[in-house]
Amino acid sequence: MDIPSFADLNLGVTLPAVFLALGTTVLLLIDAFLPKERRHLTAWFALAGVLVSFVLTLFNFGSSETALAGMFVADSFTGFMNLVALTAAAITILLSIDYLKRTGNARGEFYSLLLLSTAGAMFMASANDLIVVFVALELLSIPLYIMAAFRLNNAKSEESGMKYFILGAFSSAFLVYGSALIYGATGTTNLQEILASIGGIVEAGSSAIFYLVIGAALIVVGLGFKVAVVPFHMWTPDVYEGAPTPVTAFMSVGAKIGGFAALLRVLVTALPFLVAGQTVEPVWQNTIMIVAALTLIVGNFVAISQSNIKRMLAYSSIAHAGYIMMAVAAAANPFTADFAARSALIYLLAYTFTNLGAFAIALAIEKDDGSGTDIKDFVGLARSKPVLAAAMAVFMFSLTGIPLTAGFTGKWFVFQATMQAGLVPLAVIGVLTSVVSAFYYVRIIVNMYLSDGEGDEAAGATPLVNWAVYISFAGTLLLGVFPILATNLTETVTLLASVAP
Amino acid sequence: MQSLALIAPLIILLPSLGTIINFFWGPKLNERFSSLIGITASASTFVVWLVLFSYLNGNYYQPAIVDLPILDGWIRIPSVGLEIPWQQRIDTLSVTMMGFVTFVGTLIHIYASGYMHGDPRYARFFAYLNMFLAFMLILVSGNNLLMLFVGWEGVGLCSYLLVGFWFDKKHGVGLKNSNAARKAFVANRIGDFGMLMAIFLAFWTFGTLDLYKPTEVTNPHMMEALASGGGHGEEGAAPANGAAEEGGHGEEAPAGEEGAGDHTGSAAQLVSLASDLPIDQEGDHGEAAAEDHGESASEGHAGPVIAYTDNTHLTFSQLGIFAQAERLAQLGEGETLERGDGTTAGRMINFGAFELDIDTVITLITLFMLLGATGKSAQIPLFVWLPDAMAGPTPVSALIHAATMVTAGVYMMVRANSLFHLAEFSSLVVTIIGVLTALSAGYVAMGQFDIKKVLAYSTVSQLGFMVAAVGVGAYGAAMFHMITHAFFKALLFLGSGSVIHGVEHGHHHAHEHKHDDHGHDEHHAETFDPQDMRNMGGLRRKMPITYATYLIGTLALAGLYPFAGFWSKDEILADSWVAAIQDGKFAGFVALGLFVAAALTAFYMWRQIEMVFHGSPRTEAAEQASESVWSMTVPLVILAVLSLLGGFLNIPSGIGLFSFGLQGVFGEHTLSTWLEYSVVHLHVGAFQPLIAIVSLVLAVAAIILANRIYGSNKAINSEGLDPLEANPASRPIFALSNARLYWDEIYGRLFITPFNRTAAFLANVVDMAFLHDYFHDSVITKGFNGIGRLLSHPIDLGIIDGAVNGIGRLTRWISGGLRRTQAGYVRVYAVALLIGVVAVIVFMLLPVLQG
Amino acid sequence: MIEVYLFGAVGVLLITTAALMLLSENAVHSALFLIVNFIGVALLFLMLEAPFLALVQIAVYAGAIMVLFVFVIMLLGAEKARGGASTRRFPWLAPLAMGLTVFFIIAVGWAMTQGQIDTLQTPPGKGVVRIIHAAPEDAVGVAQAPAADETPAEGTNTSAVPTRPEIVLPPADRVFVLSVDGDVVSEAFGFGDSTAFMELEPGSHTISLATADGQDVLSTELAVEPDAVLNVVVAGETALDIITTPQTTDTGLTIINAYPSSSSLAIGDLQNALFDDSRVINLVVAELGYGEAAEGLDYPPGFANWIIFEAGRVDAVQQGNTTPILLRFSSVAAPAVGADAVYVLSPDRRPDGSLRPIVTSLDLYAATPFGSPNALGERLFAGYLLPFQLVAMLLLAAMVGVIVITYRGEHVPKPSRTLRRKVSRPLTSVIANQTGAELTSGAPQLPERSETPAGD
Amino acid sequence: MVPTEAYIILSMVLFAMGAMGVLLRRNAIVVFMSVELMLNSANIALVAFSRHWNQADGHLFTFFVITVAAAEVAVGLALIVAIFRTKQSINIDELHLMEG
Repeated sequence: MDIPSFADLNLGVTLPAVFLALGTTVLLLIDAFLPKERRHLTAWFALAGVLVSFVLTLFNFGSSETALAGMFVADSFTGFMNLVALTAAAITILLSIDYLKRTGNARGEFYSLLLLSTAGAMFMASANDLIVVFVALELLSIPLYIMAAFRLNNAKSEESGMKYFILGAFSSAFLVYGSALIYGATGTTNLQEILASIGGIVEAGSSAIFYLVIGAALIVVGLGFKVAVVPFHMWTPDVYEGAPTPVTAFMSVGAKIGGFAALLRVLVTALPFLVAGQTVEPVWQNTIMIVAALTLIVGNFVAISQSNIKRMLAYSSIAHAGYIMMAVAAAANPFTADFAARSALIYLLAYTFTNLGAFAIALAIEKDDGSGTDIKDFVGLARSKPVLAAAMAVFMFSLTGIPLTAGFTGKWFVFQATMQAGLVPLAVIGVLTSVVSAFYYVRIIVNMYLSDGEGDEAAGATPLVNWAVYISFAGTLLLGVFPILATNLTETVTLLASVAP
Repeated sequence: MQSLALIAPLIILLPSLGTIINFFWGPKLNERFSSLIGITASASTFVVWLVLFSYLNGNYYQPAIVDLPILDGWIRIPSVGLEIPWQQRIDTLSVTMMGFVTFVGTLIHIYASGYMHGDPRYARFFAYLNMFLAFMLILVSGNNLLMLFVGWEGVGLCSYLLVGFWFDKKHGVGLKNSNAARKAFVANRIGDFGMLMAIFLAFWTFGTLDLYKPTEVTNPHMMEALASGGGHGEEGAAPANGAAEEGGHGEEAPAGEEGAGDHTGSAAQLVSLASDLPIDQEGDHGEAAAEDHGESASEGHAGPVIAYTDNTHLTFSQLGIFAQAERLAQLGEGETLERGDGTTAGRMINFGAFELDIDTVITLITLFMLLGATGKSAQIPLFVWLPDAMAGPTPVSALIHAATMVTAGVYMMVRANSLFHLAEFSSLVVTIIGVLTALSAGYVAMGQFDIKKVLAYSTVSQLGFMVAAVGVGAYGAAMFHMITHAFFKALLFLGSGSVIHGVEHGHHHAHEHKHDDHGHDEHHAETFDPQDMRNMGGLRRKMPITYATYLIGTLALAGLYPFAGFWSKDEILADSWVAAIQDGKFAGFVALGLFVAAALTAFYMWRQIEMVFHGSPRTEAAEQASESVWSMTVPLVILAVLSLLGGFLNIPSGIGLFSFGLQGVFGEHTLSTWLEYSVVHLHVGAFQPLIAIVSLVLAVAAIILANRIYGSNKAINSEGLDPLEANPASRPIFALSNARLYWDEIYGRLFITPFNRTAAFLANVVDMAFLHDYFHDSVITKGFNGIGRLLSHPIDLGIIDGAVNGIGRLTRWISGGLRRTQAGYVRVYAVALLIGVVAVIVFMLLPVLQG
Repeated sequence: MIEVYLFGAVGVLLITTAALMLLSENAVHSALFLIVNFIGVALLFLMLEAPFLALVQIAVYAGAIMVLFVFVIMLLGAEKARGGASTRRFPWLAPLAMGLTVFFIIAVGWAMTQGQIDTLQTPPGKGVVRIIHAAPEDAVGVAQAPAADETPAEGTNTSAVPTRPEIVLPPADRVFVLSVDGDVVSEAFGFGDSTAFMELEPGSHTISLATADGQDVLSTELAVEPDAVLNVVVAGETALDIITTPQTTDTGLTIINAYPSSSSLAIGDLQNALFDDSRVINLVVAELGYGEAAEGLDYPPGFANWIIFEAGRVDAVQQGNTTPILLRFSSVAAPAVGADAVYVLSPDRRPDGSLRPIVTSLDLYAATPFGSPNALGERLFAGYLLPFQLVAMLLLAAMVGVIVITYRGEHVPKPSRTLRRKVSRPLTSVIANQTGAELTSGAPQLPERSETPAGD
Repeated sequence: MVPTEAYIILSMVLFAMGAMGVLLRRNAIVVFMSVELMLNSANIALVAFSRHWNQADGHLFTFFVITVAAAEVAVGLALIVAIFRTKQSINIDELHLMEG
């Protein structure tokens, strides 16, 4: 085999992710060599890195190329996911700076870990090979495990890191085994080549289909754990509650970006024709549908009885994973696959802005010792911090899916895709559960606006946090009022290879 | 002339601007300035409306569709054919709605500037009111279902914010207010579910959400009339010569004729009228059409020339949802239609797993729309929120919960008249729901003591009239009643606000408190309810203007000749009669139940007059009450005039002496003819003397009866009881009414108990199979105890706040059960994960095994 | 058969040790059983022709990871799980877990046995072809005049080459552009070069050589059978020609005869007898016809001292007759066992115009042996660059993480089960606050402790 | 020659045993060991498939799995050490500060 030349690697299109990953090493060095009183600059370097990567992504946007021996795809899907992931990272950095300082955890390694995790999500979005999916997933997860346990000497934080880690390692073992089985059935780990050989297997009625199906099931398990869908969701509330709030915020978005990107890539690009017997749609469609329905129901219902805002948002994030899962189910239909993928992307973007905004406000009213995350703590916020309260209300409306907010845009597209794919019952469940979700989101608004009580002074609402809120707020409204901004970006997204069985 | 319509976006923009100013800078402004901004924004929408109105009159009532210039498409994904532009539809129906929304809205803004004086969140209030206007105008002017839905949700949101506006009132009142707000929100969300489903179904079926496409002819029938007659209506009654209802109409007619003369033979001109994408571009399309159809567009014709009088030249996919539905419904078995993009459409609509006939689909869509309308327009079964919503400030009750927002459901159904026309079954359901609502709400209104609650139930009842009218196909009558109702119900609400204000004032006065903080300070109000009619009486002399206007409103609502209510209610009854007798529709017979509702209306309204204004004051507060400030009384007077005259908008034909010859001034069927340009299946009925007399007699009899019972200072007896309540014979009737038909409690029994049982079952199953040891105690023991308690006190626990909160509680209960699986132990989570693994594998293998 | 027994034995060992690991109460015992288990896995790897991975398995898993485990166990003194009855919380969990896993094994195992693995065949395999340039410059360059004569004859001589342009090439241009089916494979394909094995679909392919300015030198059709492995040698006495030889194994020394002569050639090894006349010849290849290849030769590494002579004349050569000897070839570095090398015998023109064979030894990228470190290394740095780098980042993250997690701040709190809140005020003021007594007056004031922890 | 299925079934049994270990053992370190066992069994499958297809991709996958496992172990053991310092216990059943 030839050692590929530098030009063959086509590194140009990998720049956004590669820059971020390499920048991390530099960042570690910067942090190590900065004088102690200048250490706070690390965060700004990290932010600069994110912005550079963002710009690089924009420059590369719309290309459609592979790189690094076919293991890396740079297309609109990747580009959009990168933008979402980088936005999440940037907002998280804004949230972290003051939070870490006031809780006594300000250490520069945090930002390196955050960037590594972001890079992991970006690599997952551009993975074109099961091996890359696995390794990038670990690159996404391991920093998250560490960041979850980031609080010094805090039993809750350590516990949440530990729980996340044990279950995460457990589930990634399933992912590896699933990949192994798919490799066994097709003899390759490259997604396109898997697709190419599936045609033959299905056509010949070969019983290798068993390997494929079980492999696909295990991959769904492994990735389903990352994006927290029922029944792989149990870790979410505990981990979200225990982890430092900025980490929770990032986790709720970053892990979903990576997980759903990989899920869509693997299921839609590699396994769209995994059919058997009389079925027309791929065999994973039914499973994904059931998972989506369960996720919607459990997430939305259990969220109602939560009294801690972080736990409530954890269940809400489970529920939103369910909505994106609806899009994945819709992507099983080759005719709606691309539209479904686009709707998932738009949903993710909408969810990113809204959820980070909500977490930003939860973080603002959190006390230095980690208390103050109860829903009761929102009482009277409209009087003490009217701007924050108004923003929170918009975020809650957006999570509920009220029109002219990003949440509605996302829901609209996802429901549309689901209906177009003919999954009417699933769409009905989606709409009904979003009605249910009004119960717990509105409760926050009621607490803020309509309840007697002294408002929290929101000690955490430093200028940086406020900026994070403003950015999320602007994103939420912009995407709600001008959905065309997002639809234009996703216009060229296509996951379905042109190979048919 | 066409470019006039281009200012349509302003009608949304201006109140939005007002909202932004008042929301962000309001707290820094003083009251006068805040209210000035609010009123200006609102009044300017009315000015915009005048322009739009004159535009329609100058263009032969041809609809215009206006794109927002800065928004290049709204939601657009060409690759999947998803195209939902932000377009406003300016046609007679939407302009009618805009008309009374902006007009009543402006009056109420003025009124509120006095009413809300002294409130700490004065500016916020105006911001919300303006925001409401903006959303309401989006709702009525949107040219697609999604815009309609945006407005729909938006007005719901504003309603929520405004109902809970006084959330910080002390002594638990604030809590009640916020609960009412939440109830309204959640009930509306249930209705919204229906709307969303209807929208999705419509999109699935028709591939578009546009009501009518820009190139489309709305009402072929009227277009033909225009093309041939050259007048403004087929009746030739020359409404153009009539005096203007709101002004502008009269001077419009000559302009129209002049225009017609100028453009004789110019088909391009008129095609572009019907099809202007942005209106001012009458470029290629119009000219091409002129060439193609120049010959057929008769030369030298005197009247205006219409190139297309129907939609036959358009392919299927160039039509909006309504025309598409009609074409599909006309198809025979197995026939197909060219869509225009190479595909075909047939009667059977494919839903993935199954197929449905187009009739079934339309029925489903209309039923879902009905569900949406029951939420927004407060019909059975979702009406429970509206009476509670009276917790909001009175201007809100008048504007949102009487005149405008609650009519959105009716508007939407009238807009979708093509669909309801095709769906006989749905129409029947609509009628039944409307009549039942009208009857039960009218009955309940009889037994209330809260002045605003009476009006609230009356609103529900009148909305029932309108819904029933839609059901029997009397779309014009529904719209007519909506307009007159907006006038007199707004009048009544504002009047009641004036009364409350006066009584409260009197209360302050009586207790010798300082006068200047008369706002909404509740510090001595715990024992005194200024809204309770038992605390009033004899206000006639204290508040003469309020009394006079209130009386006019009452007579109009009761349907006495010649007040506005008489004409509109009569038209609904007459149309039902025609539907029943001439067309033999079952729905028509059902609608005859409205006679009873009409009698009830007269009864409870007169009861209110007697309790509030007649007799002698029963409390000190009533004794000391005084007339309100001018900013509150002026709107009352204006609305009173309209309540008196509004009925002449739509004088029926064949009326004879009844009209005083006013049809010479107003014309006959002015409103119906005008609406006919956009409401395809509008029914223009003739006068039914018998119906008019019967209803009039019923109303008068009811008033006399009420006067007998409550008149001459007997309204409330010495024990504070209603005469009906005091009389043992009528006590059960009154008690049932006073208890609001036990509606909330029935909800409780119907939904909450079974749901609780299910929840308990689920919890047990989950428990036994999954976490037996861990939460044996907490679920089995406590759970059964809890269920036992729930069952033994069904009303006590979940239902105090009515069904909606009850369902909320239930969901919370289920949620609590599910939540217990979250034990906090890693190994349990891992087991759940493994169960998931096995389940996923089995599910994925199943199809392989079956194959 | 022995392999099956071995597999059985290792399988039993693996399952037993895994079970014992699960059942041992003592964590150290568990760790030791797991080490044995890992060594068993390494044995399996050996059986599966993955020697390198077997070593990695032992070194990394048994060596590094498990040592880390044991170290942590001993460090924490946590060899036995703590807690008695209170932690035996889920008696139902064991049967449920057991049931689930058994179900898992049965369901998946059943499904897998449904799928005969032998049915998992690749679609008709691609042929693998490498192209070798073994035409010395001299051999082609001088041939201008005779080439004109031989043109008609050539059509019959090598049917694979229908027409061949007669081109006189200056020596510098004997570096060609090689393309297969129009796709350029090498821009500078010179004497002694060879391509990597290329996968080609079964069927006919066009191989062409052209000069840098685009002039076609040679264009020929090549038929590729499914799963065939071919050496395509570009050689030629007067003009370029193509010789294809199949290859079945891919290790060891391959010798290809591209020397056009009527007789076959033989190769003998004189061993160390450079100048010795005794001529004890070990035959390396007894007979090799034109266009044939001898492959998989197991030749001892070191010094090679070969003679190439006409086949069948060993005796004559041994007796000192030098006539049959066409070439003496000495090389210090003969190929090592197991490594891949190709020697091509190609025609070279002596100054007098006569031909002699020369040996071109090619520096080849052959298909490396399955499972060898070479094979893995090559792929790792070529095709798997991305995951390789990602793993590097991952290890970096883990390293940073270990530092972050085990960092305790500047003070070590007393171990306790409950959360403690830091007291940020001096004790005196706390007491003063609680008792209302004015303790601070007169008492020496403690310095306020800095709130900022280290590390930022 | 032992058929590939035999290796796969052996690996699956080991995988299931590893999963059982995660579910049943309370000692966090042993839980990690069980996860390692699961990853190893996946390795067996990968190498077996690799031989079946006669190509190195499976080997490389194995290589990456081993490396990732090493990284995971490092982080996991660090977490154990940290938790042990706080709680004096590595029993994962004692990790339930948060629930519901």
